[in-house]
Amino acid sequence: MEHASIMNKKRRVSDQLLEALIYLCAFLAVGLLLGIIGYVFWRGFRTVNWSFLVTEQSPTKGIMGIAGNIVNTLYIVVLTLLAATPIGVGGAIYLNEYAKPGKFVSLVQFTIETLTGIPSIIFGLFGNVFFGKIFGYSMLTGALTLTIMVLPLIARNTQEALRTVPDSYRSGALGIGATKWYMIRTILLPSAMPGILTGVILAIGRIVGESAALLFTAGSGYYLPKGGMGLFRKLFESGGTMTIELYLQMAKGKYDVAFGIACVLLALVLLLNLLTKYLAGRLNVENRK
Amino acid sequence: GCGSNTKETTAAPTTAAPTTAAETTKETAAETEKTTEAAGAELSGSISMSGSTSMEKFGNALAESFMEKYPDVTVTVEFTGSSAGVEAALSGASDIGNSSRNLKDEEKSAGAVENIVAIDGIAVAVDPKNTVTDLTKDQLISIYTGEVKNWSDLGGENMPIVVVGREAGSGTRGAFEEILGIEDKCVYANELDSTGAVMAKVASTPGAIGYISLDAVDDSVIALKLEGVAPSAETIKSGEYFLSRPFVMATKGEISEQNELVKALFDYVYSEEGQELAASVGLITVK
Amino acid sequence: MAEKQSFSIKGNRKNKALVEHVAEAVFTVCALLAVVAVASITVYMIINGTPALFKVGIKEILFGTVWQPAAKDPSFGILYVILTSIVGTTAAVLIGAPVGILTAVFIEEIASPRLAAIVKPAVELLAGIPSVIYGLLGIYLLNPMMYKLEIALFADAPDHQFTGGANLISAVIVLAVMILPTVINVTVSALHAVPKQQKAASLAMGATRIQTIFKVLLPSARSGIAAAVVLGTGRAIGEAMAITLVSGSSVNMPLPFNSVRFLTTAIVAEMGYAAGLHRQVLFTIGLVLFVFIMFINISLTKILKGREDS
Amino acid sequence: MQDSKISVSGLNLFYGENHALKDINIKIHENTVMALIGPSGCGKSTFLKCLNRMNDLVDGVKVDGKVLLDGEDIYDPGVDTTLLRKKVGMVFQQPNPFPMSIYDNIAYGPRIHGIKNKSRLDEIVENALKGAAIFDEVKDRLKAPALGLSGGQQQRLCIARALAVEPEVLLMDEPTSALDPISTLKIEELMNDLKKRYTVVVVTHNMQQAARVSDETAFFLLGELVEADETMNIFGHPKDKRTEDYITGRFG
Amino acid sequence: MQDSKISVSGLNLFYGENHALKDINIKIHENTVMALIGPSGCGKSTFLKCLNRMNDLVDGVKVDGKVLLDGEDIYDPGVDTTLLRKKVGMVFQQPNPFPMSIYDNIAYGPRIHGIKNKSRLDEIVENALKGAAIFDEVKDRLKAPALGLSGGQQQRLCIARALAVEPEVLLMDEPTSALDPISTLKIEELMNDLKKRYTVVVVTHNMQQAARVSDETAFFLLGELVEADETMNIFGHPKDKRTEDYITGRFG
Ligand SMILES: Nc1ncnc2c1ncn2[C@@H]1O[C@H](COP(=O)(O)OP(=O)(O)OP(=O)(O)O)[C@@H](O)[C@H]1O
Ligand SMILES: Nc1ncnc2c1ncn2[C@@H]1O[C@H](COP(=O)(O)OP(=O)(O)OP(=O)(O)O)[C@@H](O)[C@H]1O
Ligand SMILES: [Mg+2]
Ligand SMILES: [Mg+2]
Ligand SMILES: O=P([O-])([O-])[O-]
Repeated sequence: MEHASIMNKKRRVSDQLLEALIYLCAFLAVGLLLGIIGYVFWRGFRTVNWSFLVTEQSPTKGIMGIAGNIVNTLYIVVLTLLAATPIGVGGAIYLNEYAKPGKFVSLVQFTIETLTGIPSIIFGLFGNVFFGKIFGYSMLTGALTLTIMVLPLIARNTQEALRTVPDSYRSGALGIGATKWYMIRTILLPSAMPGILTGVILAIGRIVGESAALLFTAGSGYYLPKGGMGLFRKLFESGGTMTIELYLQMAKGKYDVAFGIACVLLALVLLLNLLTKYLAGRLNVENRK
Repeated sequence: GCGSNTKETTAAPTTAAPTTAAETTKETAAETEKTTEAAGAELSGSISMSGSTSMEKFGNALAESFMEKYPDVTVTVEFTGSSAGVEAALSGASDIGNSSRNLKDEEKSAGAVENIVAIDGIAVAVDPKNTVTDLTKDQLISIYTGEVKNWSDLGGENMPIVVVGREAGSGTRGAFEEILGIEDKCVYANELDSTGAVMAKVASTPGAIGYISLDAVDDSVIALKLEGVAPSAETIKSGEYFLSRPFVMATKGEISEQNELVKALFDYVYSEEGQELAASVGLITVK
Repeated sequence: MAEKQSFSIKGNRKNKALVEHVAEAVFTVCALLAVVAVASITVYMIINGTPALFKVGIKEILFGTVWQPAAKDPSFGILYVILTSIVGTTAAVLIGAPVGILTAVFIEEIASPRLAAIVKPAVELLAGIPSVIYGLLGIYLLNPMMYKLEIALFADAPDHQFTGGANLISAVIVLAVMILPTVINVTVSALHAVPKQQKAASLAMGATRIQTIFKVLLPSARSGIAAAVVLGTGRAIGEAMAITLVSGSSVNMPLPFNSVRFLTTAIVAEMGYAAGLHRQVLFTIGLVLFVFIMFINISLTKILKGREDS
Repeated sequence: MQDSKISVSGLNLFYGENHALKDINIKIHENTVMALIGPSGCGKSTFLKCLNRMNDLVDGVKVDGKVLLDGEDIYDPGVDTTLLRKKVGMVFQQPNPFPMSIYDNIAYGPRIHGIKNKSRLDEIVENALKGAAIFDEVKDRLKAPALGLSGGQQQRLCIARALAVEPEVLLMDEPTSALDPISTLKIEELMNDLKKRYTVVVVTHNMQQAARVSDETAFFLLGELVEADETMNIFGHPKDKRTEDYITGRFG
Repeated sequence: MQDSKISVSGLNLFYGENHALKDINIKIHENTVMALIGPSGCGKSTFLKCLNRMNDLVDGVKVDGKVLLDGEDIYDPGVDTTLLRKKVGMVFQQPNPFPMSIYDNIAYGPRIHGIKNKSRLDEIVENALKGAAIFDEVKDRLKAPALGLSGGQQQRLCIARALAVEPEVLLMDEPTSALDPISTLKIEELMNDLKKRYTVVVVTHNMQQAARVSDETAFFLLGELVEADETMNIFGHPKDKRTEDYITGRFG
């Protein structure tokens, strides 16, 4: 029997071309993306200093600071989550724990999927005419609009988290006479908490980065609220988040300021990202035990 | 060729309106001046304005100085374009709609009241390196209608013209096209939605031309002379510089029908202090 | 054993039942709210978007090419706007998807574990970057470069309208870069889900690593990759603020060096001031966008369902 | 023989179309251990779950017939299932402690039923852990997470958790099948102990276990109750041919 | 005895710190079936993968020693692993057809190695399917997806797929452990058939199977090759005490 030798190392041109292509694309994509981060930090770094972060903008005095925008960002995040978290978590609990499979459940599931895909400019258009008619350009208009937008994010993550809670916990609790709501409160929600928090953080990321849906609902004010009443009044006043201010400064060609804000935003996104990673880890460990 | 009549038609309201507005508000100003002085410090709440991006400088200055005077009041200003402002005032989304043009008849019949607070010029800006410094009205028209596409045809370098304009709802655009008689005939290469965006684009693009509020012009761009006249408060007042329009703070219903805060704001605008403020940002006062 | 006190199992169930019923009702309402939200958006879009179609005429709107909504004799043709969104999104996906997919291949199959452990989280991080930042870089870096290119290319074309670099290509590039993280992340998980034995089987037959990637791994992961591309498409077609300035925002034919307006940027540009019929037409634009998105969503659901089934 | 604690008559159960329990009639006596045996899928678990209405949680279940507990029909609309389940506790095949401390696991049930007093809870926890023969092993780490215990300890913890609500009947579905032989032995001893105070019903696949721990045995086949009698009789002189075949390993 | 097709000498393999194969010396003869047996974790799979360098794919593996295939050292830097693996085919424990049609599964290998001609491919596919004794069952649905076949058919498909590249050696890692008895029988018959043309090395956990199908058997324990000899000798008169203990079921 004639044996083929294995010592004849061949070079396949097509393989090498394709491999080169993969390297090229990876280099391009990763280089580009890392370049973006690097460039933004490098370009924005000099603008960011303590007074940039803690002073209020005053165009007449020529002072540029984003304190008002930072407060607005926090304000709208809190306001939106206050509305979206209970609704999102509640809806997920309904879907996972109460609903019997059927038309209604598939309808809710479908609408949640759909909400995920709707572009933010549509939310902006809708919020502008729907809530804006009543509340004008205000934090409230913005928060109500964003509530609808981030609802699916929280609902889906909660659903995922509830799914990972073993059924044996449920029957265990019910088997000793717990009512369903008691069981949900004491067993399910604590077990699903890291997942819920992950959803909440993703929602924060989305709110922080949002522009189209906010510019036409919450507007672009940059003042700090004045005192305790001011904080309440803020509800009905316009306020721009950092991302909105970034957009406006960039439109005006004030690139130094724009990159400065971009730099702060990137840092924030990085932080939120690390937080999600940490929580995801927690969720896994719980399951492994 | 139709430029000369438009000059008159726009000039008429700009001069007529302020007088009426000033008259009507004179009494209200006089009578509320006392009340505001008495109750002044106690005013609290918020006022929302939105509209003209040309009025950004004025609007911000007004808001800031008003808030300095009344520390417990917040004035927020959105810069969304003139038509958007009037629309917001009409729908109640804002207390005041800023407009950098006269109100249209439809807007007036829908209940908007035209309160002219200042007069502003429209500067035609080019990037600082452009060698052309002066255009005739006809040259300007031919640029914006797309007949002339290179600066060399206008005595400049061989450089393409990048025609930058504003979105359809802009007051600046409305006034500009109306004065030049080229409504709906312009061929824009960029339709940007704020004064700042136009200026930024012009500043960063060799060969670009754009129209912006005169008070917004800074040294990143050059404001062209038109028919040999440089834009300034004097030339606009005298009518030599033909591109000008009013700054309007439109309300739904008369000022007297507005809430205390809004009334106080208008009192302030029409007060000496307020008009000084307008002058300080490069506007022509109406009082 | 009679001394043991046995209690009845009937009794104070009313109170408890009340709490239970309230809880269930609250959760049901929460779920209903989600439905109401979507329903109201959908219904609102349709109610506000369809009248203009009939007032202006379906043909005049969808196939008209003149967009002069504020003119004395207004004209509401959005054909160029629709085409721009289609052409722009398609081009962005045609550029972004292959690069993204091959990058995912690199991360999952080619890169050493140590390199992959750096690159993968970096790309995940990038998915969270606000899209205006991409727009900022587009306007600050890309537009000036495009203008140089434009001047060089059209030096002898007297009829060309110069845009200063704010054109379709700039917008497409911004979109392509913006969807990269999405495409990469989803493709990486799709590749990761391919059973390891398939890779082993191919290699054991004497296939090279590259052959294995292109002949086995990518085909096996195709439904996941399709989902990645569809998600990227959805993101690209829905983006507004990042490209409104970069694209120049004039209504024109979607040619590479034309300044163009997308469905999204058309809404951004005129939402504030549109009233009456003009506003209704904006809702029509929104409706067209909505239809595109629904189409994309439904195909995504189909793809994901198909994957579950197989 | 004692009173019958539970008396089932004409019980039928359907999972949708599937007739899973067919006309079951049986009496379970107080303070005895009853074993349920039969091949996989014959309905043992289903029957067990009928006794504390855990089947209510399954969609599309239809139950028909009477289950009397101390003379009260547990399927009566007036029944409060939480009270029922307090009275009829359950232990599952897989140990399923909650992701909380050992103490909180045991105190979970009493707290549900309104006991808040700390020293009262401490007492209950201690008694329950003693009752499930695990107190000595965990008494020093009551605050430690329950998931850190071994499988056998977890199962006894679950039994303790069931005991803490002071049930009168204890249902156990293959409580030892996931455990090693030593843990199994401990739990079998425990059952013997428990029957002094509780009525125990236990499902098992292990014939020897049934013979060892139970006083009475019921043999199920294809949803039918073939035979229920004293354990000695079932394993000694079964009346039904099918029971004999099953016990001698001819099928199942 | 025939020539030795494969000759292994002084083979050591480390997974990082873990010394998984310890100084293995063995000869595998042409056109025979060699069975590898031994308790779980003893290194059977690892050894098998050394023979076609599939271990290259695992990170942190260090191989040391000589594996000669037809006199050529397969760990020589000049070796083209694709040629090596074409020559030394492999079948895995879990059937792993590609998610494509039956035809494309079989044609996959030939196409990789440059065969494009349609009629030539048809012929190869038919021969391979016949060689794996599955042709009759699938000949009418070659375009159907391979994942639609039963487990046993999938495994024979995988064997056919390996045969299609015309290997000289066939490595099989527990090829029947995931299969039902009837499919197992078919594959055992197939092995007997295959050895006429191929050298077969098969890992099995099933002692009876080793005895039935193999000519020679190698017994591994804790990474060491304890004994390799004709199958009759291994099962009849093992030389090593440990082999005897294992074969008689005393451990493993
Ligand atoms: N939730 C359910 N939905 C539908 N059918 C079910 C359900 N649970 C059990 N069944 C069916 O009811 C019958 C009896 O099941 P059951 O679990 O009671 O058997 P079993 O005797 O406990 O078996 P095993 O010994 O395997 O636990 C089976 O045919 C089973 O398929
Ligand atoms: N990829 C790997 N990385 C690290 N160690 C490994 C790897 N694969 C196997 N091992 C270790 O090498 C030793 C031999 O494993 P191998 O899989 O060869 O055993 P085996 O005899 O095939 O066992 P089985 O009968 O269970 O398949 C084991 O200790 C195993 O843990
Ligand atoms: Mg069972
Ligand atoms: Mg193995
Ligand atoms: O002042 P405008 O922004 O409307 O041009």
